[in-house]
Amino acid sequence: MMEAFKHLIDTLSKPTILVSFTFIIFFFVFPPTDWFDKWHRRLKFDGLWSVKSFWIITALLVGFFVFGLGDSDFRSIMLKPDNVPIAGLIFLVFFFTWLSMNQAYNNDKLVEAGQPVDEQYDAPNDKILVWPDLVYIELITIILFSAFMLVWSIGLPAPLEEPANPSESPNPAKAPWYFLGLQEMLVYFDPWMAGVVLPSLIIVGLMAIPYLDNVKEGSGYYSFKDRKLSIAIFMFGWLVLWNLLIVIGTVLRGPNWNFFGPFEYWDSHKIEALTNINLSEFIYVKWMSSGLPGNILIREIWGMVLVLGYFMILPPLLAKTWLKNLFDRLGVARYSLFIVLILAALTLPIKMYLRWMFNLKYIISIPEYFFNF
Amino acid sequence: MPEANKKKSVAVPPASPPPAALGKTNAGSEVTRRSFFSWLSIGWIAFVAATGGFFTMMLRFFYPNVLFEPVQTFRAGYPEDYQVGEVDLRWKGKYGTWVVRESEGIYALSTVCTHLGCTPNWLSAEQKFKCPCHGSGFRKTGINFEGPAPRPLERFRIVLADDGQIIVDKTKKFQQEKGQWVDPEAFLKV
Amino acid sequence: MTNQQERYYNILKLNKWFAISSLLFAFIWLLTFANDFNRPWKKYQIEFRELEIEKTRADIKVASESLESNEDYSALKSKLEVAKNEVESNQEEIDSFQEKVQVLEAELYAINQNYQFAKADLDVAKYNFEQAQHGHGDLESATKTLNNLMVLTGARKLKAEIIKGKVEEANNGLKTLRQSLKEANDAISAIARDKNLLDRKLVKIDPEEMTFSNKIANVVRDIPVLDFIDPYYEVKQVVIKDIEDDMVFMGVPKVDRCMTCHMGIDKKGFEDAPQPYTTHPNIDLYLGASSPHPMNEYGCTGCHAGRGRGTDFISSAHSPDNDEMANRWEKELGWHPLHHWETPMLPMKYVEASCLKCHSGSIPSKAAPKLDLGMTIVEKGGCFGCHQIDGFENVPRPGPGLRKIKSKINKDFAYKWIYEPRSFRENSWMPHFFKQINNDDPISVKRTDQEVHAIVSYLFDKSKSFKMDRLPNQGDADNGRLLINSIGCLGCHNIEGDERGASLSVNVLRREHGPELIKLGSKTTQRWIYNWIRDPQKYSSETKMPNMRLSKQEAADISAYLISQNDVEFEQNTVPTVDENELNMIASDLLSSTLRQDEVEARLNGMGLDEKLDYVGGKLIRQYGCFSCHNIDGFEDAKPIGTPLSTEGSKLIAKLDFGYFHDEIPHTKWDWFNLKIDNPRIFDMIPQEDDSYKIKIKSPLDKLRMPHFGMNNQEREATVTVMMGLVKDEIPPSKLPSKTERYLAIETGEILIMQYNCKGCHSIDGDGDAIQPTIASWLSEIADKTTAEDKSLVLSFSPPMLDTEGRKIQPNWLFKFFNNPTMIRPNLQVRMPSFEMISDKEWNSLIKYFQLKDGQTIPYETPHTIVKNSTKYKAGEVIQEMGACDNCHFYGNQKPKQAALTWGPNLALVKERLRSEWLIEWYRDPQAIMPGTKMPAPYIPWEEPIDDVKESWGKNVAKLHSNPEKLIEALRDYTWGISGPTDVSRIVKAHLASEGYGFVIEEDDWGDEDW
Amino acid sequence: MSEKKGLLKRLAEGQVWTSIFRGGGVPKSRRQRMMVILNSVFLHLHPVRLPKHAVKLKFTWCMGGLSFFLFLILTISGILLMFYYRPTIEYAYVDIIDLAEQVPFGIMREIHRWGAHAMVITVWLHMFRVFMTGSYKPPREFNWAVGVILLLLTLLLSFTGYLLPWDQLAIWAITVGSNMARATPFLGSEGPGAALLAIGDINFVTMASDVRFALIGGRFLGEATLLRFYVLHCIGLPFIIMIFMAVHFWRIRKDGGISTPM
Repeated sequence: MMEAFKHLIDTLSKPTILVSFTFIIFFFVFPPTDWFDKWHRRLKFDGLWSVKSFWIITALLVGFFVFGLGDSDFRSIMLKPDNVPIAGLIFLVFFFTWLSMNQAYNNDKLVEAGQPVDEQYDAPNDKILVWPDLVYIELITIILFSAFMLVWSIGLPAPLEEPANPSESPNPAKAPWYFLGLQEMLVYFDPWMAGVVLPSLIIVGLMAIPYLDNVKEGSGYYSFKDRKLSIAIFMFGWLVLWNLLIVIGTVLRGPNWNFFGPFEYWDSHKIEALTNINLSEFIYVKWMSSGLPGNILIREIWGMVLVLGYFMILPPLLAKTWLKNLFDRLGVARYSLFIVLILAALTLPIKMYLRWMFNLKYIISIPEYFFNF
Repeated sequence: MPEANKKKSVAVPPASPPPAALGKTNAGSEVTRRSFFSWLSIGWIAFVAATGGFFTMMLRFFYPNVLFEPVQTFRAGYPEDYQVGEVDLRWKGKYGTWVVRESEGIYALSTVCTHLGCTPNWLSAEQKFKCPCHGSGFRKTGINFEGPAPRPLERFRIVLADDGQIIVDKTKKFQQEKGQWVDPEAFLKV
Repeated sequence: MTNQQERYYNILKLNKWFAISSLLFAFIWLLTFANDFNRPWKKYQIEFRELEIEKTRADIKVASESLESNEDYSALKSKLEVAKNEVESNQEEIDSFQEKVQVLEAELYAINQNYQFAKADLDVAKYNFEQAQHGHGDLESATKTLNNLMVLTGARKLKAEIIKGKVEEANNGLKTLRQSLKEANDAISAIARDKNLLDRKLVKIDPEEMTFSNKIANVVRDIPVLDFIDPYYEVKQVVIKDIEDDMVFMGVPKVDRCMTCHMGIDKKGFEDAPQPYTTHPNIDLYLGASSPHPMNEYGCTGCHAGRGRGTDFISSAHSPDNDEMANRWEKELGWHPLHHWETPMLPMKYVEASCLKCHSGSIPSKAAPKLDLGMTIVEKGGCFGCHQIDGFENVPRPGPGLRKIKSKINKDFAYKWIYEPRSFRENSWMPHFFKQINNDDPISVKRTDQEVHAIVSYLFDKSKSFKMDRLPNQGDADNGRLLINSIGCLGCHNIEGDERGASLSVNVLRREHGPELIKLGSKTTQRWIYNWIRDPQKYSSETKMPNMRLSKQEAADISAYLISQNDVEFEQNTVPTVDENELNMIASDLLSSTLRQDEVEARLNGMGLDEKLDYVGGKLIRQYGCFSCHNIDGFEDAKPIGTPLSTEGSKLIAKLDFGYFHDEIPHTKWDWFNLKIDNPRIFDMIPQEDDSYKIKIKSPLDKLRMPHFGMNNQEREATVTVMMGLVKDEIPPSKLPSKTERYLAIETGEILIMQYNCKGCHSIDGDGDAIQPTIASWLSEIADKTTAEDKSLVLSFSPPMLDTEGRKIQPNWLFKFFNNPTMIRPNLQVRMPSFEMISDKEWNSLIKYFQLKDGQTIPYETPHTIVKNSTKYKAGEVIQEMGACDNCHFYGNQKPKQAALTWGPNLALVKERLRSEWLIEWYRDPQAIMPGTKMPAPYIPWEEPIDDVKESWGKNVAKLHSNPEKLIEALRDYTWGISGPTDVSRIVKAHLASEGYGFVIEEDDWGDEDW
Repeated sequence: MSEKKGLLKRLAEGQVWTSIFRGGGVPKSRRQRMMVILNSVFLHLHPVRLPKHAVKLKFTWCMGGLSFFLFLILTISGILLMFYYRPTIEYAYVDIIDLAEQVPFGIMREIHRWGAHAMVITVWLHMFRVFMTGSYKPPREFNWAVGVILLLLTLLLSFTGYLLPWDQLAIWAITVGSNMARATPFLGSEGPGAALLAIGDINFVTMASDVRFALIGGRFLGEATLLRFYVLHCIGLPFIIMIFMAVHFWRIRKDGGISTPM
């Protein structure tokens, strides 16, 4: 029974299943549009942010961890000193997501009812003096937090492995946990994308948020209804593309960067078939049965057309059709930036599925110039 | 206080009214405007250039003129020193490299097994590299054909120096499964 | 009017100032970049590049000229043309082949990929199968998948192989069509390889030969800021992890950048280039990749010292060889000594010092002759007696023991000798303590006169008596002279009072192993000499003088000769009288170091004159350290009095007191050492403007007391070289010569050989045989001048060369011989002395030395056996007969046929003395083993027709005829079988007495008819 | 009791006290409560008055404040660690061992390491909170951008510190991380387009001249890398992050304090 459950979890946490499940369910949990919102309510996902749900989910999470820690494989992964913050992160992210969404839904209800939001106050009469209230709670927070840090430090010794040995790499060699999302992307992208371009886009994208999100409402208080689209997109990036990938990269990736379930032994002999091929091979070898052309440009023209089309033709097309409203609201400049960022972010799930479904390695493959996409 | 007063008393406004602020032209005469504009632009151009100099210096500072890294390239003698068809073991211990001479040319194989990093042995009778740890076998070309090794041995960059000696550069590796063995530097034609 | 804009300055003016200051700032930045870019070493690299281009061009010219004149080359060229045409005519066929290959390869690519993928899946299936068997997963389905994939993979592999075969076939077709072209091309590139390499090199370094884009790159790569990417001009360095620079209490890996400017140092072909581009003068020994000291592993400053990290002439701490060089450097290069760096570069004249760091056990005398000389001087001069030097712990004291001095000399001689040894014997190693710069003023002289009296008095008082035998007769001085010249005394002694000549060498010093044997008439008595040479051990058990096994008559003759000369001038020197007052002063000075004044007086009053003399003498012997070189009773355990020198080369220069001479000599360690040895007392002095000196205020006992050895410039340089080599550098074992058994044996052996002066008589590996010139002059006396000029003849009368001794001699015989030398070469007058003081252990070390040096690792071997009635033995008999070995060699007590001049060793000795393998080697080519030997290679008739051989050499030789090696073995076996008495000394003596050597024989000794 | 009270009071009204704490005494009146904030260089970071939700933990989560507090903890513990840690490949690792084995309160290392991890999390959560309350909206757009830079700097600080123990965990994490820099387009030796930056036979972007080299000070991770990361970790990045923090705090105040519903 226990074994079967563990096996089930192992199976469910396979990237294909886990990620697909998340993708499907995600926009019903955080509906970006009214249509999704309709289903959101119909599927009772709005109940997620109630106090009762909080306790249930917390109990499930705690239960899972308590159950998991009984398993030696799970324990050896989760209790690795540097992985402990991730366990904390899982709880904290859930807690604060719930906390913010709970307040947002409450405020939404208040707005709907024509009442002021929770944070609303009557300036300047409702203002309070900083001394002593704020200073005092800050002091108390600092004291408690310092105490917490000391406990953590006493309870968990910092890791120190063997002395550095440049000729003996551990398997797997992992980056610090907060970069494991990027490392996970390496499975689907070349380093120049996963390590340079995408991180840069993340920084640029984050900095661009205030300029892209020109909805006036929802400033200074928790709310969801008026900011559905921006919150859904942000949540997708933050929860799925960032935190989920970190968890996968840390907990579910073992020797040779092979996938291992949380209750699975990290067997360094495990083999995964590397049967990936490039788009150009699909076209020239599989379909046309002629060899690969010697000329790089001819060889990769299809991929280039595809990628250029994705980034150059799709945006105006979408602006005319699907995203007409958005385009009207944002204007050309904002829309262009927005759509490029979104499309870039979407390349990750797209490439994931191309890999899973067609064993596609690269759309454009020019290893001669280190240019693989 | 007295100082401030003094300043005030000296502060006689110039004959022609000065422009209001840096970088913005005032509605003055054409002559003033032009001279102002050119001095200011020269100033800014020179200032930007100088600041550029500073940042260039900072950048250049990060690239030292000599490196103290262990040598990763070594001279492996002349192509004639190697017998056609033989696996040469003389650089195995010192540089972790097998040099193999074929009739067409020479290549340098890494002595690190692609399974778990042990050092295989060359068995000339069987014409194969055999790893003592887990029994992986590699052909003379470095291609794996038995045992658990997941991929062929790596090859190092191998080129000819000015004086005709072979130079093996371990910083650059070529992996067969990535199709890198066709690289001209992975195989020295003789 | 109020200032509405609240302004003070005119903004236009500020703009102007802003522009000016910014321009200035930008300009200064340019200067900063220029300053960083302008490095002192760049101009050398630029110049060297031009040199290299020039050289490469010249080399190319030579190479292409030789190619042009090479007939094969032109033939190949036309062959290539033919091949090209042939290939062109087959173009259509080639095209069709290529098309075919292309199609096939495309197919192969796809099929191969399929195969690879199936195989990858198979691997996974295998893993899953194993996992299933281990209990993880469904075994049944895993097995099924595995089996399916196995079939699939096999099928695909087969398919791929078929296509591969086709591709190969097509490719072979192509190859055949192009075969001739490829062959021609290969042949041409093989023949023109050197030139092609040179061409390629030139293209890389010569901008004129570069393509346009490379020309641009050539400029761009070295412009400021971008010059980090791949500069042509760059700081070059070697890092040597295990040789460390001393950073006080810790080491830092050595980094040498010398080759940044000395760019040609490890490249052959720049031998004649000017500095700093010159090739290292000994690139096969140093720097070369295959030399024992490759540049990458040893660097430069490990030997040359200096500041290896320096990239500038001054900052790398160059040191000039002399003043002239220093002046030139100052003028041309702005040189000045680099302060704040303890190890400046060694001047070239001292550079051999560094060899000592690693090779102290066994000085490579050929590579470091000066250091070798210096070490010999340190040993002969006895520096190690007063100054502790590592490695000299077991070397015996260099001066004669003085325990029985009374019987040897009288007090007058002793006084005069101690006062001024060189006045009696010009090149004595006994140094001068008196009449030195700090004690030759009248007051000091008055004092030192009495000091010497006291020392002599002490020595004679302590002296034991020596019971001497009577002389049998007066002796024949003339015969004595001949004996000295012939029996080997001159291997260790000089007798003529010769000048050493312009250039001193270790070999010259070997003949100063013992004292010069002149003017003994002024020194001692004939009786003492007689007794001494008869048995040196009897007089002094510590002496290094061996026993020559002289007969009574011989000893009498020699002593008669030695006593016959005296030094009238020296004898006429007067000895001042004993002055008790002066003695009292000296004694009270000595006493007051431990006693109060009243106690001193009391003690003095209680002593008689002799007591005072003895007391003062004893104290002064301690003060001057006489016991360091001489064995004197009462000083057996005295400690050395001088500064220990074991790490003198690493001494901080601040610890050397330049006194008032800091402006007189360069501020370097070597100049200080040199001056100190040249004039040991100089630092007591204050130099005056007129080149005279005034003395510092010092009490007599505080004055500097190191004695003066009277060394010439060459000796001083050699000695300073040793001192600069006595450093405390820690050398890792990886950089030291590996301490193999052979190395250690050679090290020990060489010390013994030096200690007992073996090379005074013997030559080993081209070094030694110091006695040879005197043998020549002796020959010219007993024969004639032409005889003395015949090198091989001189060689045959010289002590044997010991080059292959280890391979040659059976160790047991050698050991027996060492303990009891017997006659081997009957014609020799030179005798192997009996070294009675050498212990068995030392003899063993020497035997081991010879054996291991020759690669003879085992001391005991199965003896060679022969069968007397075998074909081989019988053949050998014929060969020796035809070779007439008995012309020169004794067969037991059977005398050789020819005159004594050509006599060789008794062949009855062969069996017990020689190793059979060596004998073969020797018979094959004696000249290869002992160049210049009189021994001819035995004639072996293997090239003659078999019938002739059968006829004139008999059937046994004919049987072995085809194999020269067997014939030589035959001779060896016969020789092995020769028996008889081995000691033929009586016969020889009688023969020489009656017939002499027979020097008159001028014709070919070997009789033409036999050969 | 009265004696004691009097003493405290006298102290609080004495010259020394009042010279240090302007105003002196326990702030009671509204004016005093305002002055105590205005008069303190540290408390002056805060405004005098606030909307009431700004003191509600439910609203602020206190993540910004904790991030800053963690920065202070990390600065202090980091400075202390510097007394025992030598950034050389000979000593780095053994010094870390000694922190655990013999240095008094070697727990400083744990505080520093876990503090660093905690700070990464608090900064993320701070950003999350700011996003969820829409506090990046005008006029706070620029301060949000500054915040993103602070987030980046926090990650870089943590990343550079990760190498310093010089153990297997450290060098391989940094190897994996820094290898990505090698793939920077045009500027990394294995980045797309780098091969195009060449004239003739000279390649301008090589292992010894690309961005990764500038970061790790060599072609391979080694002594120079350790020193570079140490300097960046202890001086370079803290210097930069403090500048941005100053701007961040300044702009909070200038942009109208904590965000409020319009």
